[in-house]
Amino acid sequence: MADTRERIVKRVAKFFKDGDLVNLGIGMPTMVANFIPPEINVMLQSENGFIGIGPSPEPGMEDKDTVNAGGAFVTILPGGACFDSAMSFALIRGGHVDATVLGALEVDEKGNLANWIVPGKMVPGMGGAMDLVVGAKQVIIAMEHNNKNGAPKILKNCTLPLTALGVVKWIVTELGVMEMTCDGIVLRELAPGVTVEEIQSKTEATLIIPDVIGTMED
Amino acid sequence: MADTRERIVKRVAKFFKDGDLVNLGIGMPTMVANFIPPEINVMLQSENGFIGIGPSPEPGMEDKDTVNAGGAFVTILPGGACFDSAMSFALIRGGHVDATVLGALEVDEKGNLANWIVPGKMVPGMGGAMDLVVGAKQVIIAMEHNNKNGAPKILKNCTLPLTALGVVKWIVTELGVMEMTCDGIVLRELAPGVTVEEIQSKTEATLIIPDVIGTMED
Amino acid sequence: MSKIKTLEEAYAQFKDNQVIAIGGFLAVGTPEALVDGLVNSGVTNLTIIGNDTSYVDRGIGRLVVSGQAAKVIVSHIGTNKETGRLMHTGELQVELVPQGTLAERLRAGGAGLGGFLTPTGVGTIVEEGKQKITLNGIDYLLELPLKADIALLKAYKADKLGNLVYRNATRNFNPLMALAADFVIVEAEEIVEVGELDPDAVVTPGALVDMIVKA
Amino acid sequence: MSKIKTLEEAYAQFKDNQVIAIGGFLAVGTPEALVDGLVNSGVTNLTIIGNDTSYVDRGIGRLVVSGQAAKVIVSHIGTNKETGRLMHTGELQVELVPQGTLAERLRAGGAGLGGFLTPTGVGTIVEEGKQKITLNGIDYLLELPLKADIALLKAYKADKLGNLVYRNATRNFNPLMALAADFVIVEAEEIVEVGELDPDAVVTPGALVDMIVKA
Repeated sequence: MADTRERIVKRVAKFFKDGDLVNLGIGMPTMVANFIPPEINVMLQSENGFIGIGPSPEPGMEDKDTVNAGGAFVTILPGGACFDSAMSFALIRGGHVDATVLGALEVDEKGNLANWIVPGKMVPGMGGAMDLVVGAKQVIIAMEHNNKNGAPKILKNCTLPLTALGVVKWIVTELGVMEMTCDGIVLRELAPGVTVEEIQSKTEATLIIPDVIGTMED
Repeated sequence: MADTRERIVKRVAKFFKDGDLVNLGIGMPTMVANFIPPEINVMLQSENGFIGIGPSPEPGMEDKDTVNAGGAFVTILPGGACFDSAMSFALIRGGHVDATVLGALEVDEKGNLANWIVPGKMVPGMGGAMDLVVGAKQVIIAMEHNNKNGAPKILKNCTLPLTALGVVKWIVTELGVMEMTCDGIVLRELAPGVTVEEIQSKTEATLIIPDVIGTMED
Repeated sequence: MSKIKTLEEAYAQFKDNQVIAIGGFLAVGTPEALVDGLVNSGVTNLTIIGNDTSYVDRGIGRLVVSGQAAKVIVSHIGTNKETGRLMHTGELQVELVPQGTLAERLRAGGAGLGGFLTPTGVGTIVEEGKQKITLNGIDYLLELPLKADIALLKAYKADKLGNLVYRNATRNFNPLMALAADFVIVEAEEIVEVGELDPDAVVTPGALVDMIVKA
Repeated sequence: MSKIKTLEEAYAQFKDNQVIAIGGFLAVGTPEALVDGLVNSGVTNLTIIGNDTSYVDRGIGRLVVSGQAAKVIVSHIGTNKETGRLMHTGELQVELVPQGTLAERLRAGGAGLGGFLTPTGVGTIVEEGKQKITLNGIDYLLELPLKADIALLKAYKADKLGNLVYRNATRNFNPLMALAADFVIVEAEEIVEVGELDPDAVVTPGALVDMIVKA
């Protein structure tokens, strides 16, 4: 399980370019920060109000005023900048965030995303997710390929209430890397040992299989 | 002429209450600052981006970064606050400015105001005037009662392109003080030596004459 | 007239049925002493505007638990189980608003705007009951301004005129609520003399602040 | 990759037909060295967005006098007689926008909003050609976002990541243009090391800035 998640977040971290401003969602996406290549400078935004998320503080060094959007204690790096929620979402909605990484409950062939509500079961609220996926230049979904019951999460059509229409660009799971295109979902990379047949069998949507498929490096 | 203007701005200064945030227009309205009673604390906003306009600097002490909305060198008082133009007009449009004092080309019985353009002659642009008169809690017009040709400026209907509809609350001229009400323009004060007949003869709009008319103190 | 007041003077502002905007994000940047007073006041049928309902024992969450909130307008309730429970029993009305839209609605309310067009929420249940406007082929929702009777803010430093600076992640919704409320009460960690704050570093001008209490 | 560039590298960004937003209010807070470069570049048919056309010999006014501006989108032209003259001869297109609306249009452009409703301009010639929307009995104009290809900003201090602070009245439209332009060039009076600016005092985050030149 830990390996699965580590494989996913390591791959996600390779999407970033030097100078990118990136917003990482709560949970697995937050772990991406640990694998950003040291040779590039990526700034991390915390939508509760700053740019420049640094490492977690040492135990006992927590600062009550310095948390990320999940409420976890963090630090602010030198060169950071603080702002209010309107500015934070001006950055997000205005297309100034180069990439956002989020989990998903469901994604479909049209790039639709459902990741905020399971009616009658889980109604946490959308927080900043709806703005993030509409505003960020690239929406990268980092998730396990299937749900706890083994059912596909990459569907022909989402069944849960949507977070947004047609916003997903990349899907990274432990099985491979998929790119959303006008024609549908293209399989770009397979994890070592995973076959086209296996990933398709675990996916409800029909994957488009190009001539060349890369290997999702470990 | 100087006496006329001084009479007007001295009277205008009496409208303010302790703690008021006030925006003074260019020209005669700017002079109001010199007559604010010392026992009250009035903050002056400069819509180019700060609160806390202080006195003009001593000659040689001008600061290139510190001007009012007319481009004149000013100072910023201790306790001042600087902001961008969006915040400046959030304060203005949002009703956080207690009073604005502006000149006028024409005012009419419905509180309509024309003070920004004379088609074919003078097209300076509205600057911040349209926002100020729509947003400020009280719009106080400080002007000479008649124009250079002796023609009335307080009309039944404005003839020039409007700055805004129905926004004027008070009109202060060298002849008297008038209040805009639902019923029309009520004469509240007369300058010493001015009669009801005189001020009405110099006004196209029909003034409403209450039982008690105060004296516009000198 | 001094804006610096006792907590009791601040608490005297609370009344039943008020719309109260409370700063903070998961209770970071929430004025807890003012929330204490609100809880102890026992005023009821409140509408609370904030980013989230935080935790059962911190910030806005306490007003959910106490039953004083009849309605919350927030972006997130997942960290406070009591909010979800009371929503399901019908005892609490919950209006969920995307976080960026919530920030912008408060800003619009404070800036005298009649509303704004946002692409956020198009094609989702957020668009229910809202006017949709299409410009240049792009769909937008017309979102409306939010205002409050009272704002309760947390500042790092306030000068005696009410100029405010915030620290790190505590700023969040506080400056927007300063614009959007008729009456603004600030709980400051430190109150300094006029002139001690650099005018360029002030985030909320004192003209927006009615009362200051010491945290 | 360093954002700190020479003036020549900055000037190389200028091309015919660009929409260029230039900070400043009556040329206070205008990056004059960048305007020098724009004038000397000879690029033409520009649309210039700014508060005003300042004076014939300062700031945006110089681009009016040089004839490089085909259009200006501003709130005021009264301090530059050449603007009025060229407008009357038809050589210069002038779009006059109320100052608060201009600020908000730039902010909307930079914040991904599709427009906003403002009461400013209702009942005046400003409403010509615009959609009017009535909500709760109040008329509003639907005003649309403004964006620029390039923003030319003046800052007091920039750190090497492009975080900016402004001084006194120079801030004005600069932070809004930083949001509203595809490419942002800053002329800073002083360039400092990363870490020298207090994160709470930064007004424009470096993430918005592409190039920094020394004033």
